[in-house]
This record gives sequence, structure tokens and C-alpha cells, in this order.
Amino acid sequence: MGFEKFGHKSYTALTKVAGFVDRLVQGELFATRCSGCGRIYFPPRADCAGCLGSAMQWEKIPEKGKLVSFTRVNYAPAGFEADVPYTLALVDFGEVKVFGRLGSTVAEDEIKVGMELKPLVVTLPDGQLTYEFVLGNHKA
Amino acid sequence: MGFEKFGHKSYTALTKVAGFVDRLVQGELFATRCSGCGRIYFPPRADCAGCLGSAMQWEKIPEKGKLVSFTRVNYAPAGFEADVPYTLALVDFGEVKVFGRLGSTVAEDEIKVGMELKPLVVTLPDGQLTYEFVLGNHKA
Amino acid sequence: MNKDVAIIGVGQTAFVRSYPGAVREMVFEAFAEAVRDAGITPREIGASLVCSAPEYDKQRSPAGMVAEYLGLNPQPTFVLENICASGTTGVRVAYSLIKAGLHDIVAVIGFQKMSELSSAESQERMGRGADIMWEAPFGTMMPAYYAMHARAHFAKYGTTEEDLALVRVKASRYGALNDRAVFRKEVTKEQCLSAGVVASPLKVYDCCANADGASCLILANAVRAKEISEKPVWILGLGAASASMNLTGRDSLEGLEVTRLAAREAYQMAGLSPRDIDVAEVHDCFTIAELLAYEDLGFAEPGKGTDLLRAGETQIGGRIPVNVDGGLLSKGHPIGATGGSQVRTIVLQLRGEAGPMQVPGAEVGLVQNIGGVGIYSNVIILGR
Amino acid sequence: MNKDVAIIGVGQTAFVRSYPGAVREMVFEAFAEAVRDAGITPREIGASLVCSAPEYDKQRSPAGMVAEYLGLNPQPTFVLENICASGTTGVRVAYSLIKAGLHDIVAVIGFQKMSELSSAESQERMGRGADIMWEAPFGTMMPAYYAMHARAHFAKYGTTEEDLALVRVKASRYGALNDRAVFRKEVTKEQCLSAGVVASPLKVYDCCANADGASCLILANAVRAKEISEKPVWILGLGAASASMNLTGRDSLEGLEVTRLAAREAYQMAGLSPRDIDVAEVHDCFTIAELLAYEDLGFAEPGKGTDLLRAGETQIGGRIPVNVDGGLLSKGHPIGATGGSQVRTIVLQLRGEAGPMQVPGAEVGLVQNIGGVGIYSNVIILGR
Ligand SMILES: [Zn+2]
Ligand SMILES: [Zn+2]
Repeated sequence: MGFEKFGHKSYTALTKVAGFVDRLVQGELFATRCSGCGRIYFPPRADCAGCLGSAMQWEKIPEKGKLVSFTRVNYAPAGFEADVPYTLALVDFGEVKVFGRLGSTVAEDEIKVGMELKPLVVTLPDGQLTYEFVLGNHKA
Repeated sequence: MGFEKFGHKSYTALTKVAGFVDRLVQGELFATRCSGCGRIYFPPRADCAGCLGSAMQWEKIPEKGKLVSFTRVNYAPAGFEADVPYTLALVDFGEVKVFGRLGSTVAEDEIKVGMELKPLVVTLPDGQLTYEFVLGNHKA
Repeated sequence: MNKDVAIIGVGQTAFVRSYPGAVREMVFEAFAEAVRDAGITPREIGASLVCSAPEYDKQRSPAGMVAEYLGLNPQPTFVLENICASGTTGVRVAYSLIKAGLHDIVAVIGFQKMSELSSAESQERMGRGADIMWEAPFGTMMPAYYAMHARAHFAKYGTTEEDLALVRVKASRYGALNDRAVFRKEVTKEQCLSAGVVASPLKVYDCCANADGASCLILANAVRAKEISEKPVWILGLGAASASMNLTGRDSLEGLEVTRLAAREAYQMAGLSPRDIDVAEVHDCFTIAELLAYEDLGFAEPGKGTDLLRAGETQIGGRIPVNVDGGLLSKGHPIGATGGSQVRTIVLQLRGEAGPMQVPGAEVGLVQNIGGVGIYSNVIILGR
Repeated sequence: MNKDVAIIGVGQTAFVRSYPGAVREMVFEAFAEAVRDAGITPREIGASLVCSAPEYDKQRSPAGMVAEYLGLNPQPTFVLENICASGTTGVRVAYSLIKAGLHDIVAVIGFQKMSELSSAESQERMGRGADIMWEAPFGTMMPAYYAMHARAHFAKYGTTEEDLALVRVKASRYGALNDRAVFRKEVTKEQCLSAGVVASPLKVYDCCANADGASCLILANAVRAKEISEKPVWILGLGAASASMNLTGRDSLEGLEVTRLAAREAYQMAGLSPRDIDVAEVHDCFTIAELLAYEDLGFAEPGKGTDLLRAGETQIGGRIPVNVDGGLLSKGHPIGATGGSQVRTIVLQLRGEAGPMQVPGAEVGLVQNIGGVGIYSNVIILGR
């Protein structure tokens, strides 16, 4: 349990990487790195697809990423209708990429593929935890 | 539409054999017979698996059937909880077999594989239509 | 040339907004057409593969229901699922069952009755097609993912919304000729460009139409195919691949590596190259997907798909006509039925029976069928 | 003797009431065990087949999620469904893909996390496993159907509730020895007979335990199998059949014709007869199903299964030991994982690695796996 706290809407409660949420509570976004072979994973995982080991260490996502692509959506699946429009984005942090939403502080007309972004952990009004991507000079 | 009126709980509204329900409304239980090759089907069908024709005629289920097997169930899926216990049965009417429930007028201790039964159309309290199997001497 | 397994019969219902009957009755239409087309009886079919995305169906384990209704008991039957690519995975598995010697003749049956569920139920399922742990919690849907691929292609190659509109204009022209298509109106570039935005840069006409429908293919081994069929269409090449469900696992978004890999395998097995293809059906669930397919299948160099499109080379009369049956965009996309419908179109083309959509003299055709947003890809090369 | 395709690796999680992690993490356990058992790396696996009854999973199209987590991209992957028989259908399809030459090594992955859904959600799905037009509207569930088969067998052959209890007593004895079983208590005949009635004449201990679990099998062609494995277990025979979903389409209820047909095919392909089988795993989702299997598989004449059972001939040391791993009854029945688990048990038996459950000197084994109430049946014969 614990993982149901992650996301605007959660579909999964039980996972061995529920520690991800504990770190969100601390305001930090983490990947996992395999202690056996050194592969790093985002999304975080309990098991390594490379060496089949299950010893993982948490590792913080860097502060500087680059926007790979994005879209502003006007339609949403059940449970997200009240959120539209919002912007989904893929951001490259070097060793890992991260998928999520762009923060509303990023003006629509300044969004550009290749722009620099950083992750920001956000607590939603209903208490759910998530993260979004904001400008590098964003002050929390 | 129309077929949603069939059964204690319906999962299907649209079918080309919705005429089955019209006949239940008349108090009668029907099979379909292929006009092309003469095969008879229960459950009724719009299409013949034998000759691939789609011309079907309605044909009444006979009044005399024999109990093939039965079970009295104490647990039920969602939507049927209030009905338990009830008795499910398969009855052989010669050219076709019919699956359904045994009427509550059939005493539990007289139920025997091989006994003679006839179909009886029943309107449920919520207006749904179904049929059950009752003793040959049952008066409607 | 591989001539071990052939397609000897094809069938398809009209794709419609809402089929006025039960799933089994809809499937029967496609099946009866395919069986008649093949000139066989259901008894001769050794196994049936039922291709469907099960969350859209109320019946659990629809293979049992379908086999019973079609008179395909006691032969083996099972369900195959690769979301939108289920139908062509059915072809791959049918080919294998036949080539392995387990069956002589196999039916590949695809269906979806999208109208079976309420709109609220559909909306609920749509969110669960992405990784439910890591992407679905952000509120994701298919158009958003393809929109991100489009945006990446725009950024790298200068592709524009007008290019996407050209794809839809072409699809609508052929869709208007196809009496099995759900969307039969021609649309103009201006209509496409002025339509509402679904997920930027994709607008309403960039998205395919949901539809109810069924398709059926009958495959046979070489001996039976030659006995039964005057115009068998041979499976020359098969390729299949997968990619990470999470976008984070993709190397780039400007194309689908999954299609490049599947295509390489299919060309290799067939001993053919992109230049040998006379007509193709590609998975245009969104306009951008057709452009990506031009490049991923080798019809154009990376970034040059727009040149091919703008020059009209993917229309009838062009170098490589693509989706001349209206594609998913206009023909409609009943998920489990789509792959079978694509294959049917190519089979009719290679037999010279495609009517107003015929590509003159087509001898070799290709089908590309994608599941999810590039999670699965199947490429099939067919020849006379 | 057919020695074209072998099983070179097997894995299984413990079957448990509620797995304390995500589906992908559960599947990983079985997969890692099978890959290590085979002595290969995931890269060598050409395709993965994911066997699951999808309505129990929140993730749509779990093949994509599973392949990503297990490092099986970019190889092809898809979902196969035959309800409870999904896993052995996976074996049939993997065999075909390999024998057809499309892949050298294929992983068959089965799973179900029954605890993923709430009890109310499960109850809702249970009603939709029967024909939703003609049987589900009466309120049907699996135990009711098997109860009707039991009642018919009782009426025709004089079988009793005590006979059914004997099946469960045997299962519980072996389940207690199996550290992967969910139910590890021994139960007595008296406990069985005095338990509450679920659907007459079936009582609580006549029904298998729901469970969470995953299984994995690695299959390879003959060349690779001999290179990689010291103890390959060969697929000697395969048989599969289907029956009408509606009970009205069955000729009789005293046995399952679907198993008789699948068995005939498997024996024929293997060139073997029931007398050649040293150990068997049969689909005992309910006690009556094991009795029917004795007869349908030819271990006993019709109506004589009870003689075999009462004489102890289906225990270790008897003529044909059956379900000596506890069966579905005690080991548990995580739907998509069940077939793979049955095959794993026979593979371990034929390798002589079954520990306290070992049947001495077993050389030929058989698996029978049923989907739904006799809708689908697969029979597989394995040999060293
Ligand atoms: Zn590692
Ligand atoms: Zn007929």
C-alpha cells in the first residue's frame, strides 16, 4: 500500500517501489539504479531487466532536463475531465527520461521542444502527490 | 433493443432475435429453425451455423421435457444475491435442450434427473421476463 | 519465394457507428462472407483465432461464444490480443499453426463492437491503455501520445499541420469510394485545419473514426490453397516487434522503431525491398501515423515522408499507393477487426478485385498494423 | 517420436492469497526463475506470449507492460486467452512459432492477480463467463456448471459425495508437501463432507482456491535445446478442442467430450496411449473435474474413474499418479498461471527434480488444462 497516493488518479496500490511516494512526500523525484549492473530506471523498478537482480538503490532525478515533446490535451479519460486543458510532456534528463505534466506556470506560448525544465513535486488539493515540469528558474 | 427485458439480469440489449422476448410476452418459449436446412436451435439464432443461411423461423418449444441435470446454488454473481438459493437446470426437449431455473413450485426433495418438466414463462416483480421449468401437471 | 501459407478467403462487415445486433451476429456476417469467398465449409476449418480487445466486450472469453455461433466447435479456438494490432497477430499465429503442421486451414476472426459500452465506460477504459502505474495517472489517451510523436516530427523535420491535413484529404477521397467505410464524406484541407483541437497539434480530422465491425480471413497451407483457390494470395513475409509501453523507454519520437524492426524482418523473409511494394495499407489511426509509416517502412527517407505525400506519390497512380480504401481514418477502426480489414484490402488488390480503389497491376502488397502507440507492430508482405 | 520442440526452463511464484506487489513484480519472479533454470539471457528469447484472463487485470494489454518490465522489447509479444486454459494454449502457440521457424526460443508467461479487483468487481465478472445472452441472465457461476456435471455423473454411474471428498483428501496430502501451494493443510474426508454446500452436490472443499501467482516456461527448438539444456523435456503430443459455451449444445454431461477429443489428438501425435503415461496433471478446478478427467483421458473406462480413485491408483505408487503437486484444489488457481504451473510440475517430474512429490522413474507425463466449464481443453504429452 502507499502507491495509491501517486498521481491525479491512481490505478495501483501495491508495489515494491512504494518508496517512490515516500520520496515524493519529501519533495523529491527518484529513479532506481541496479546495484548489480548499474542500469538506471525511470519509471523506478524493483527488479533489473538487464541482470535479473532485485537489489535497487534510489537515485535522485537531476535538476536539468530537456523537453523531448509535448501536447496540450482538450479531452481526457474518466476521472480527469475537470483538469482539461493540460499539457503532457516527455523530458530527457540524460540517463533517464520522465513522463508527466507541464506545470501551469509555464506559459503556453513559450513551450518549445528542447527547452530546459526541472521536476517539481506537487501536492494536489485532494492530497494526492504528483510531479510536474517547470522552468529552471522556477521558485517553489 | 428489446432483448434487455429478458432474464433476471440482462447483459445484452441488441440482437436480431429480440423477437424471442415478444414471444415471451405472449407466454411462449420459442426456438428458431433454419428455413434453408431445417436445423433447429436453442438458444435461438439469427443465422445458421450449418448452411450459413440467415432465414430462420420461430418454433415453439414442446411441452414435455426431461431433466438432464440440476444444481441448487447458495452463492450467486453480482445482481443475483437476493435470489439464492435457486436451482439451475438443463432440460432435454428432444430436438433441443434448454437451460434455465427450476420453478419454486418444484419441491427440492422431488427433483430427480430424468423427471418430466415443462417450460413456463414468468414475469418477474421488476417486469423482466424469464422462463422456468415446472412439473407437467402445473397449472399456470 | 515463400509460398507455404496463403489467404484463400476474406470477409468484412460494413464498418458502422453502431451495429444493430449482437456481437455474434456481426461476426457471422464477416465469417459467412469469407467462407463463401474461400469456397469451403466451416467443417474444413481446423481452428479459429479470435482477435479482439476484450475490455470493449461484455462477453468474457468471446472465442467460445464466437466458435459456437459460427459452428466451429469442436475445433480449437482462442483469443489473441495486441490491442489494435490483434488481427495481424492473428495472421502471424495462423501462419505458424499451419506451417507447424497442426492445422491445414485456420480462420482469423476480428471484431469490436465499440458501441457495446456506454461512453462513460469507454472513457474509463481509455485511460488504462497506457502504463497504469506511471503514465495513466497523468490522464493520458491515444491522441495525446500520437500528438507527441507529431510534435517531435514537426520539430525535427519541419512537418506542418497542413501535411497532416493532406493525409486526411487523401483518406477521405478513397473512403468515399468504399462502401464498407463508416466515414464516406470527402473533406477539404481547410475543413481539417479549422477543426477543433483534440491534443495539439492533432485536430478532429486527424483522428480515425470509432466503429463497430468484424473481419475474417481464411488461411490454408499450400496443398489445400492450390486445391481450393483460383487466386490464393501468399504470405511472403512476416515481421513483428514490440517497444516499451512507457514513452520514457523510446529512443526517439520522430518515428516508430517498432515498425522499422518489423519491416526489416518482413522484407528479409520475403527477399524484397520497399521498392517492390505495389500497394500498402498502413495503420493511420491518426494522420501523423501514416506519415511515420512512410518513413519507417522505407517508402521515404526519415523526414522525407512529407515529400512523398505532397507529390501525390501515395495516391493511386503514384509510386506507392497507401490506404486507398480510406484507411482507419475514413474506413473506421473497430480495434480487433482492423488488421483483418487491412489484409482483406490488400488481398482484393492483389486479386484485381478492388473495384474503384484498384491499383492497376498490383502484385505485391504490404500491411502495417500497430497496437497501442507503437507498443506492437506487425508488418505482412503478400504476393500473388 | 516428435522431438522438435523442448521445454528448457520453468519458473513459478508461490501461489498466495494476495501477492504483496504489482503484477509486473510478481511476473518477474517466475520469469527470472525460468530464465535462470534455462541458463539463458532474456536477449535470447525471440518472443513472449502472455497468458491471462484480462478481465481480472486493471492494466489493458498486459503483454506490453510485461515485456517492458522483463526486458523483452523489442521482441514480439502478445496476449493469449482461453480463460483457465490460457497457459497451455500458450504452449501450443509457442510450439507453432518455433516449429514454423519464426523463433528459436519463446517464453510463455502466465499470470493472474485475483486480488487486484475488489470482491464486488470479481463477483460482477464471474457472471459474464457464461453466454451473456442465454445463460448468464439466470445467475450462473463456475461451481454451478461443474455441479451439474457432477449430478449427471452421480445419476448415471452412482458416484457419491464421498468419492469427491477422496479427490480433495488426496490433493490436500500433496498440497501440504508443495511449498508453492496456497493451501497447505491436510483435510479429512469428514471435513470435506461436512463443509457448506456451494452448489449441490459441490461443497467448499470441492472447489479450488483462488490465488495470485505467475508461471513461466521457456521453449526452444531442437538445436538450441540440445545446446543449452542438459535435461530438455520434449513436447511429444499436443491436442486441443472446444465445445459450445452453452450447456444446451453438449451431448452429455457425464464427461467432457472436449477433453476426449484433445486427448485423442495428443496421444496420436505422440504415438502413445493412456497406459504409457507415468504421471499426470489434470484440471481439478473442482473435485468432480478430476474424476471426469480420469475417464476422458482414458486412464479409466467411462464410469470407472471412481474405482481408480478408491483403489489409490492415482496416488504416488499407484498406476497413474495424478496431481501430486496438490492440483488446482490445493496449489491454487491463478487463472492465467495455471497451465504453466501444471506443465512445470510435469517437467520437474520428468527431470527427477520433484522432491517429496517425485514419482519414481517418470518418463512420460501428461497435462490436461480446461478453460471455462469444458469450453476449451488442451492436452499436452511430455517426455524426456
Ligand atoms: Zn542489473
Ligand atoms: Zn441452415
